[in-house]
Amino acid sequence: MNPLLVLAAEEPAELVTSGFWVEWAGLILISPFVAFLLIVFFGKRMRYQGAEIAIGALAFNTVWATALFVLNMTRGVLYERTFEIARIGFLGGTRELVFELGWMVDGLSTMMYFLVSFVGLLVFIYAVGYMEGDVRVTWFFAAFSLFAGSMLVLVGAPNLVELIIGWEGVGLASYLLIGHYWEKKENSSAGMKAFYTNKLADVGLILGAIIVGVTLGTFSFSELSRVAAEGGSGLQTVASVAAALLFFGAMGKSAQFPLHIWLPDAMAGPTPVSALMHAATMVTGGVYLMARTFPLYQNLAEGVRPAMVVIGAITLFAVGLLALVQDDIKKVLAYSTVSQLGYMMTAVAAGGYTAGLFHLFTHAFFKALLFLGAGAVIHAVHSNNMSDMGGLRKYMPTTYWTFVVGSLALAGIFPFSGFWSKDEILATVGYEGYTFVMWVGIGGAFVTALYMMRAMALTFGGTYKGDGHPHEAPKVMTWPLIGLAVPAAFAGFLNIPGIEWPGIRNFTEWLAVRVVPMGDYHPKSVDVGLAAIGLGAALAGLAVGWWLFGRDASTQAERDRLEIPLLYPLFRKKYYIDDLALGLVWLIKAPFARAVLWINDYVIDGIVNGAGMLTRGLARFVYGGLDQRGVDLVVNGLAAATDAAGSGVRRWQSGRIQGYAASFVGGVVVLVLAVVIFR
Amino acid sequence: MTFEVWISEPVNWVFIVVALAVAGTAVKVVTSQNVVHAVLFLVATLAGTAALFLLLSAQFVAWVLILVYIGAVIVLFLFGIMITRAPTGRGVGLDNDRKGVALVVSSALFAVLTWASLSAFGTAELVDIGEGTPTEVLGRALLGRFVVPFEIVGFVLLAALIGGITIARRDATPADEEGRGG
Amino acid sequence: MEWFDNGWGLTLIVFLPVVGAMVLAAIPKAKESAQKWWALLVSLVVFVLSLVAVARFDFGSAKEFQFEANLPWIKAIGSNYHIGVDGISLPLLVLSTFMMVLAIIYSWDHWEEPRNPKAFLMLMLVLATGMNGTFVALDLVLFFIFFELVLLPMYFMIGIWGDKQLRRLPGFGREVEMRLYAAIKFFLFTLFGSAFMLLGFLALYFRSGDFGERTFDIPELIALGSNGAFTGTFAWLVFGALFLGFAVKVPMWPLHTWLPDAHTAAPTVGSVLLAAILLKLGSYGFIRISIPILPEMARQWAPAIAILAVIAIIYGSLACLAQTDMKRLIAFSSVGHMGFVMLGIATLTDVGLNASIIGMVAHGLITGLLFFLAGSMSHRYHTREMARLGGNQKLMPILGGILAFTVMASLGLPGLAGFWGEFMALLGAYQPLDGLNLGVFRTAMVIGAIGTVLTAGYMLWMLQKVNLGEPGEEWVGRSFRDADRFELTAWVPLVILIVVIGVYPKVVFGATNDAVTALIQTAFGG
Amino acid sequence: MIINQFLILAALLFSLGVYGLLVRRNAVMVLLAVELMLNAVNINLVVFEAAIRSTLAVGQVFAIFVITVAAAEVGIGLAIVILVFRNRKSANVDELNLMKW
Repeated sequence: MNPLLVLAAEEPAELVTSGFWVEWAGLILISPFVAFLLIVFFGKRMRYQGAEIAIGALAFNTVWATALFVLNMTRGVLYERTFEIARIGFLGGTRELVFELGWMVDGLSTMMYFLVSFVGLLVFIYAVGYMEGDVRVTWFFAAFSLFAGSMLVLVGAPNLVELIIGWEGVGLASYLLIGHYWEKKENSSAGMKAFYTNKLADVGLILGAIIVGVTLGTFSFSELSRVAAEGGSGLQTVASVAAALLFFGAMGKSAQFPLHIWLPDAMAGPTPVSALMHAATMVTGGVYLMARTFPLYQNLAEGVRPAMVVIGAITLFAVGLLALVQDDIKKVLAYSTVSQLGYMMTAVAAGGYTAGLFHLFTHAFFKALLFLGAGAVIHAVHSNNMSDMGGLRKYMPTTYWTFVVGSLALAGIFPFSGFWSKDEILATVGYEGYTFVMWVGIGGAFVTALYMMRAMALTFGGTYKGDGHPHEAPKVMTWPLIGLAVPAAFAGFLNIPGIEWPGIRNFTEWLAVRVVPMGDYHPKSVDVGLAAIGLGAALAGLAVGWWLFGRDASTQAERDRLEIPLLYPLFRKKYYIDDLALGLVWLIKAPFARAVLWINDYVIDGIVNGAGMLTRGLARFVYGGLDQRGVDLVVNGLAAATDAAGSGVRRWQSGRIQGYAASFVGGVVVLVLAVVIFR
Repeated sequence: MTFEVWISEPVNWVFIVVALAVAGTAVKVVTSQNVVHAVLFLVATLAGTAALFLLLSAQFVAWVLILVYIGAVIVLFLFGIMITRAPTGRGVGLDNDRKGVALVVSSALFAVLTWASLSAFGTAELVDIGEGTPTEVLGRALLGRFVVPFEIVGFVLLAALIGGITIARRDATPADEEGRGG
Repeated sequence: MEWFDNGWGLTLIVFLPVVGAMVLAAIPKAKESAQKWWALLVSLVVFVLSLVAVARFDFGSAKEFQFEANLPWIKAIGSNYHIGVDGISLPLLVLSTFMMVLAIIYSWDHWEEPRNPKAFLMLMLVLATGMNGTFVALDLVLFFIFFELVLLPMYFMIGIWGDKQLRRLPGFGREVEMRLYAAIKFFLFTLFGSAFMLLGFLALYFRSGDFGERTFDIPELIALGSNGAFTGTFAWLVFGALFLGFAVKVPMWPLHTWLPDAHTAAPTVGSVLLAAILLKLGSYGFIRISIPILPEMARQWAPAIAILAVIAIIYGSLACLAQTDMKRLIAFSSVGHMGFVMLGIATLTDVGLNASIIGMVAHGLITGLLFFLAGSMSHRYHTREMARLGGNQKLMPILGGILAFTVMASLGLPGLAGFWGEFMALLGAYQPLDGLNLGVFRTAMVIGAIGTVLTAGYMLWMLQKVNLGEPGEEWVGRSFRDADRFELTAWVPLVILIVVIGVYPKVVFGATNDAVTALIQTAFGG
Repeated sequence: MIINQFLILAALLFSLGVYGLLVRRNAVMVLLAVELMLNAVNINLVVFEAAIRSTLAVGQVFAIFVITVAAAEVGIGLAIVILVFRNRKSANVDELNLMKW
């Protein structure tokens, strides 16, 4: 057993540090990989083309993860098991660097195990319906299993190296699944864009890991936490560098501004992929990493935290605005995801370990729910565009109601889960002294509510504008929606400040089960004033949204195209406040949001593309100009010189034997003379 | 030994005559523009060489030279000339146009060789040549101490014989068959 | 097994192939399958022998040479027939024998024109002797002979069975047939380098006379070198000479230009062996000879090597991005990958050297497999132009799948073999040997890490061009044979090994670590 | 008699042989020149034997060997010349430039 665990003995006797469930927990890391292999080799021959294997593996994982989750709820679990995979000499053999694989079970990873397994299971079941008749169902489930496995490795990793393996594994799965329809070039390009952006960020992760590994002599999170908790004297500088690099890595995976650009494009993948990977789990990997290495930021690298908060704040607000002008429903949700990741990152960066993770937890449910709902709609109308939807409320009641639950949760409406988690973030950020950022967060809540209202209104409200007759999704798709709607609605009650549920403690305490205390802030009671402001912002967003898009079905389409000049005089006549609001909305929506979108598409994307083009150009220059002409010219020049010399000598090489014989005899004479003379 | 002493020995008069003949005919061997003449001059050169061997009391080698070379090899050459239809008349360009180079090289070689001989042996005399080597000694040497090289040389001759036949044999080609048929 | 341990085992591993080649010469030309079976049998026996070597290897003392033989050979110059393996050469030896088996299986019914299996197999077996011999040689003369022996078969492979395409090259007045150009370029480049290398060897030999008997023996020279025998300008020049010899073979920027041509022009099996084994001879030479014998000079040269290595990483990647020819792209990728290997060596730490060895093994497996795949594809499509390819995944799902896997391995995906070499080379560069310039190495680390992004860039770009999308017009309606049984027999073991090493790198480090640590301690005093 | 009188004569013959070797176009003539050179060698061998008088008459024995090998050489040489002549319709060595790249 890990001696470090002694440190965590604040809760004596209760803590589960051994036993079947934790000692064999590694199985849940392995089972999806086994499923992957089975599907690849046998999937095609099976009734559901391999989906049953994937679902079986995830069901197994869900059972196991739930068991761990319940154990953690009631008593807390803390366990770590590693197997050495390499041991190499270091610093001339005076030290050793040990590489290990294994798994850890503590509050944080238990929560993640549960989240990945449970949401994953529902999404997998949903996908059976969604992917029916797809070109490669088998491969889809294989790659999806690969993702689930990699994600579990990521969250179960007891050290940075294993985390990197899982990290890039999910990146690979993301690449494969975004480019699932690789016959079309834009899809495979979207996959590549995701991979490149993440790979760029991984430079930070890998270098950060290297610095940690070299400095501490181990990659273990427990050791890192312990050293950080002790204050690691003299390590501040190196810790700050490492922390900044690790954060850069997290920015890529968790789509933080300005590295968020890949996520909207990633919607090219099938919708279940977007739901599980690009909303609920994979993109939270960066937040998870920040949480896992939280003591480093909390105790050693305080210097980088303000920068992290600022980036998180920009992400949550500026990127969230973009959702307002999207027609593709999945892109609305994608920008929304980026924005919510910004909340989580801001919270963790500001010191709100619990707050950020709580939002991660609730967000996983409601965002997966929203994506699956959007998927059901897309499945019904065969289009991603909201301009082809409308009025679906009456055709698809289950989808509609669950979508509403998800939207309200996302918007942060009391008493849905998003309200509680967002409120805790705002409270924590405010408490840590980032008052401005707190207000940005409140503004973000407003925007969130606004675009969700718009999405709901354009999709379900009004009249149907597409072709054919939409119909409710099959049961295999609606059941997972309901399964997600329940936690999306009620998960927030798990962590109401000041309320202790009998027997199971609350979320804050579950997450506090780590080898060292996190020392983060969690509010002791609900700050009613702040909660009211947050809720008000969200409600305002909803109201504005309703007023703009939902109010009148007939003019909805025009207004969404923002024919502001026509509307503007009308508003001024009615309410001056309305005029002001509309001006604000216009300001936000037309010049500002579009400018942000423009910056997004032209400047940031432009820089990426430009860098790509520049690289291509540079590559062409290096290859064509330097390599083929320069270096090769020297080489070929040498060859040519030799050639010329050869041509000169060649006259001697007449091919006539007698010429050779003459040279030979002459040579003998010369040699004899030489010997004689120089003797 | 002075020149006077040397010239006073009658055997050296004989040498001078033979040597002049050998050298003269050898020059003709490499300069004659008539192929058959060149071969016949070589016969003369070889005969002169045989005479020199007799001067040195190497009777057996001398006779071998005459028998093998003049008797067999020269005949072979004549056959070769006839088969290859080498130009037998005069002035048909039997030599190439690099005589100058060849002359320089061979003169230089001659100079070097002569200089080497002179500086190595000076005026060392051949003393007591006597009756020469009896054939018995040669026979014992060949079949005693040198029996293995002797056998190998025999084998080489055999191989050359077979090789010569194989190389020079005309394989029956389709064209030949045709020619014969027609 | 007494006989195995006292030198016969390694001797058989080295010389059995060439004996096999002689026997092969006696098999009539018409009996093709007999030739193939014989070649396969010989290579399999050699491979099994190398596995026996692994089984009997005492990993507890991996730093010592085992299965040694040391017999007088050329007495006049004190050169001995001294062979043996330690933890550093063992993985490379096994890699070499293993790849040879796969190459022979693959070539079973993949013969390039002009078809002549007998000659080709004979060359391959001779090549095997050269490669195995280089890895076990512990005498500079012996090393040099094996090192050069490798050249000949490869020269003929490229020159005879290579790419017959005509190309106009800068500096040439007329169009050149690629195989001739490449073969000659390969030969000349390597010979140029090894001429200097030989000079270096001779210089060491003569200088060793100052400290006793003159010797070519590597362990003895190492002992001398670590006691500071070779210093000053002399040693600097010797290191430079050895550097030239090995750097050409690696190849390091800017001595790499033979590589893309040779790899591209070579027949498939030739490219595979070239990439998988031949390139390693150079980096192995650095580890076995240059560093331990001339440690002080290694310290002086290390920053330069590191700089060249990162230039190679970036440069190779950029060059790859500009390629239109798939095989050439893979060839250029070797420049970058070997850059990581050299970066690891340049750090002069145990981490770095371990990284370079696992990098060599991984590059051998991965790039070897990539060349197999590229060869099979150009065999079927009769083109290597990426602009014309596309949709390969659709036309040949199994082959395409393996290609995608290999591409992922090649770009250093964690959990596959390629990751460890890159990761640990960077790790070594963060903390190089004491006294080396930290600034240079840490900059190298950052640039190298950015290089991994570029690597991903061109690899995925290639995958997209070749594997994804719809098949081009010209392939529509044509049916292609997916990977056949010979190809799969050759590839699947590689795939499995790539995963195994990726997940459990101890299969390599277990052998190398002790040896590397001991090497560093002897050379730099711990 | 002194040794050198024979040696210089042999040197002369050898040089003449070399000259012939270099200038003759016809392959048969070249072989003829080679015979001249071999003959010069034979003279040397016999003279040295006469000078040192070895018990085994080594010089003469080797002269005989040389004569024998020369005979074999002529046989093979002429066979080759005939073969070449048959294939190229010429026995001129300066037209045989296969060694030229």
